[in-house]
Amino acid sequence: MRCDTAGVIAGVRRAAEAVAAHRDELVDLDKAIGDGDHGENLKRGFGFVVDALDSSTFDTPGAVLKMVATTLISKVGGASGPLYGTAFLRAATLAGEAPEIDVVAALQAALGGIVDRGKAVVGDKTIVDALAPAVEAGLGGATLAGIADAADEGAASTVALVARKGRASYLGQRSAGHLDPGARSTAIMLRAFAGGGS
Amino acid sequence: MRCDTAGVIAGVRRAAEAVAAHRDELVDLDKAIGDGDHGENLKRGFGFVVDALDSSTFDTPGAVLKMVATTLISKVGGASGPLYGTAFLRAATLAGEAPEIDVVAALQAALGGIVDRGKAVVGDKTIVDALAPAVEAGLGGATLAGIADAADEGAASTVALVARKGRASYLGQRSAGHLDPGARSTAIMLRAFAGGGS
Amino acid sequence: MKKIINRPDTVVVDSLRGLAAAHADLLRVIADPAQVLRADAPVRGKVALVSGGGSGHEPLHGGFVGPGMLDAACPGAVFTSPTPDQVHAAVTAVHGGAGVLLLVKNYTGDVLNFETAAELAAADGIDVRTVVIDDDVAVRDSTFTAGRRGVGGTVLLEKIVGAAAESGADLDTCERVARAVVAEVRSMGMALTAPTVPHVGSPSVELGADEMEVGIGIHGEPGRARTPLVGAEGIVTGLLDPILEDLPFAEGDDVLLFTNSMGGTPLLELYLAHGIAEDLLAARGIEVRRRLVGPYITSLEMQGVSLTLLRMTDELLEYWDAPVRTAALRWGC
Amino acid sequence: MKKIINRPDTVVVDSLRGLAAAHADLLRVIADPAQVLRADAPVRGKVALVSGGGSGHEPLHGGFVGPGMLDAACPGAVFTSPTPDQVHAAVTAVHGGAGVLLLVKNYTGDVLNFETAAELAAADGIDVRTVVIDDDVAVRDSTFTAGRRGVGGTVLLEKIVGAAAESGADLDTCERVARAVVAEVRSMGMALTAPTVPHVGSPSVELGADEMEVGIGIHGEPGRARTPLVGAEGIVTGLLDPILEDLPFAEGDDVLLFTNSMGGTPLLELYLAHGIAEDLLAARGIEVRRRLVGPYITSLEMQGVSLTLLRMTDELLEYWDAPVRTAALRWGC
Ligand SMILES: Nc1ncnc2c1ncn2[C@@H]1O[C@H](COP(=O)(O)OP(=O)(O)O)[C@@H](O)[C@H]1O
Ligand SMILES: Nc1ncnc2c1ncn2[C@@H]1O[C@H](COP(=O)(O)OP(=O)(O)O)[C@@H](O)[C@H]1O
Ligand SMILES: [Mg+2]
Ligand SMILES: [Mg+2]
Ligand SMILES: [Mg+2]
Ligand SMILES: [Mg+2]
Repeated sequence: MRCDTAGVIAGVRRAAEAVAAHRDELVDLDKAIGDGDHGENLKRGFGFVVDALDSSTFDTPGAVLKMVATTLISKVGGASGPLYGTAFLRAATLAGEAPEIDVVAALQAALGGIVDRGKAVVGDKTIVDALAPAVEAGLGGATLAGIADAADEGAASTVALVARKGRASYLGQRSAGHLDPGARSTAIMLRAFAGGGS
Repeated sequence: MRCDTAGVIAGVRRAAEAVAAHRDELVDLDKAIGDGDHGENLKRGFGFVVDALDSSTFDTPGAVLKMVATTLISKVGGASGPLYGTAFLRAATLAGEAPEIDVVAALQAALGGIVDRGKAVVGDKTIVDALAPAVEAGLGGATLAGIADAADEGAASTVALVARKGRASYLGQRSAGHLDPGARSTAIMLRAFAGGGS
Repeated sequence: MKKIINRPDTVVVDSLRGLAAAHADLLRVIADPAQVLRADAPVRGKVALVSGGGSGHEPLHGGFVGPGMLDAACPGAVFTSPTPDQVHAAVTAVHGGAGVLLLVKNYTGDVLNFETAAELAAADGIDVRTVVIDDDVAVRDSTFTAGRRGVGGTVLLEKIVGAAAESGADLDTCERVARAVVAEVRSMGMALTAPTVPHVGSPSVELGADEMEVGIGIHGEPGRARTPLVGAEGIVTGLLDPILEDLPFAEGDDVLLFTNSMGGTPLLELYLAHGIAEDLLAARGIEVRRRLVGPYITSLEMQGVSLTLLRMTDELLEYWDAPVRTAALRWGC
Repeated sequence: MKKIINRPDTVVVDSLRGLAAAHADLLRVIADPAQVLRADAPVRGKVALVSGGGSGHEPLHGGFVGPGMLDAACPGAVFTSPTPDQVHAAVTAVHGGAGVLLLVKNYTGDVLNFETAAELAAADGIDVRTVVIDDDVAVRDSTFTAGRRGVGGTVLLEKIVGAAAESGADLDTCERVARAVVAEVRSMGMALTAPTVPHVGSPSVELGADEMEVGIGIHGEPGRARTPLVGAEGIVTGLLDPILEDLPFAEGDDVLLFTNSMGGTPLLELYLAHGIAEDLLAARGIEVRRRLVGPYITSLEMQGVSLTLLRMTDELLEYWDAPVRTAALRWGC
């Protein structure tokens, strides 16, 4: 599955819209087991991404992804800012100057970045729980929609988990029974990137 | 109408009980147009008065009244502490060493003390609105119950008034429509002194 | 009622024990009748400053006891003026032979109780003067009321007169400086929420979710008006305009701007309000020479803010800058 | 939501403007990317201390910028760690040639963002070290969590390392002193109410009328347990016991006791809690050599209290007593 510059831009715009549309949901999820800023931080960060897309031109998927990476790193803050930023940065590095990216390879690189930074494994109730199965599905030949389905399922699986990374880990057993906000935002972005609703 | 030492002690004890029983009502009245402490302050002060009655003996009405005066002055605080304290002090001074007091004259002296200290006139929505008509009724020959009735009516008349003295005066027009806590506590004490319910 | 207390009726004395433990170098506490005394009082030959009032306004007044400020503070029950025996005992304890100045906030209860204490102290042969502070412009018709309340200006009064006394000024001078401050200081406050007095157990007023009380006093007592909640610009303008009109303050005036939290308002919001006030004053050509920002005269956990403006002369500036060492205000040492 | 603000998304920068106006002698503010810098930075030849974190904990960290404490503070959005560009810019601005020490509270977001900034600064050739503070004993199973949170100990850390840097200590020494503080400091907090983040608009957790949250963090994040509200004795004991057991603190230890308000708790209650803590320590034969009482690391308007205990050595005592001049802590000058 390959994607050109226009495709990446369109996908990022849809992700930005989806994040904005789900701001309150993400805030509520983060209020339950975190500090309630996840939706706001991501919305703010993607707002700056959209501003940059509106005001500049980008020649390659790598340029778009790099802009997204540096914008998220510098504007989101919190745990998810450097994590998502690193994810996009690894994808950008992989993309290089090429006119198209391999979507699954990019997702795999993104996952690698998140794991390097955050040291989380599957089952820790984090972004990784949504992104890892999505990558696996992609490697197994799934469509974009199939990848988004896998992320949704992965996110849903976090409800039962006890958090062992991030702010939610302070809750211990009390973190169980709640959807992880980061896993959810990953699923929302992948669904939006795939072009569907959420 | 004359009253001996035992009568004064019994009357003061009834007043103390009545103040304690009406603590919450007085607090609520003071919350509406003041700072909500009138019932608590009076209850505390009369608590010390009862302690003194329990632990010491008093030979004259004047001695009892002087003890009440100094106790209220030193333990009640707020506007009503020095006002009621001065009231009892003037009554005590009038009583001197005599074995009995003239109740109406004592009330008149008390009123004089409150006016000297607080400079309020009838219609200012204060203690004076209850005590002045009570004194007037007494001078006109009313019984203790009749004096208490007059104080009740005087207190009731404060509902319509705009406060011009004390904390409630800060409310301006908004003080109208509320019973004045100090007028009410005067009526309660006079009713209790008279020996009836309230 | 949610409070970190043992029992409502021991709150003040329990709190004073902690104050004493925290600041043994500055002050000592007498439990009964309650007084907070400067550790080295009486200071021989120095005019002694005594203030006090209901508790619940901390750090006022106990947090201002120490070199360069108060010699004694008399804490009453929460929101209740102290009693004459407290004030009389404090005056006696800190009198250093040069007379005593009582700084009293203008509330009927405070005035009456300090008045009684002053009579008692005068009977002991102590030269006692009283200055009543009444800086709250929210109270409009002072002739039809108990007069304006003493609010934020009290903090500035205690600091400035404290510096005068510390510098060796005599009682006449201290009294004159105090009256100068009272003449030149104006305040107004507002609240978003109401405080809960421990022995009352429920909030003093009911403020709706979208309401605020403008011109509120420091006891949660209602103010000029209950209005819909507006943004910070509107809030600050609504406090500053009446203050400016009242003295009035004019272009070219030098002022001290004191932005005070009523207790529950976070510093994040307080500094935000302060910034707006600075801008508004700059736009009017009024020069802010000194500023104080923080929770210094509070109303328990009430959320809200008050502004105080003091017109400064060189003399007041010098006293303001002089060293002060208390639990709540400290500089120069 | 009841707040004195203009708009939720400009709260931090609006507040920083007020901070700058109030304390121009101590600090200057850069709006974008947001930084609070010591007025005379960079101080040539001095190790520069940089801290930061989400806003809403004021006076932390901006109120601690000045001689004897921080060179720079990087305020993030409310309860959100600052971004690497802020920290990188601050490091660059205050670096005085003797290296930079980053003091970071242990939260995943803070650690990751400061880590990225440190990499950027190192790439510029600046010697940057990082010390992470994680003093919250409420977090028990640190291996199964993101580790203990940085809370009250942060204030003491910034004061003490600030004094070391001001005294001319080199980067190695500053780092060693910082690690010594981190090793010897423990904290725990509780709350009666939850804070409301401006851009969220409703309280972060729902606490019932008779409930309290014990072991709460400084973001209103839930703690060890939600329990029925108890009296002050029970509250203080419930915080102090886990702290004492943890290090552990023992009879004969010299300590600094820091009784901190989470923001909305009045000083009246705070001193009351402090007095209880002093008694409990005295009963255990632990000597309180220094104390700090006040709202120094807060969680917006959250009502609650935290206790911090630092075991003192002569070296730490000397640094604690050294002059400091910041908006929120000042003595000796
Ligand atoms: N170490 C980690 N690895 C991967 N994801 C993490 C890690 N720590 C936290 N997260 C994710 O970050 C999310 C929270 O993001 P956000 O609310 O922006 O950060 P903060 O907790 O700093 O407020 C969590 O829901 C979780 O999915
Ligand atoms: N100048 C005055 N003269 C007579 N009574 C007064 C005066 N000022 C106040 N009062 C009375 O005091 C009452 C309030 O007493 P209290 O609540 O104890 O005092 P505070 O207002 O100091 O809290 C008022 O209801 C009023 O009746
Ligand atoms: Mg969060
Ligand atoms: Mg009252
Ligand atoms: Mg009162
Ligand atoms: Mg956060």
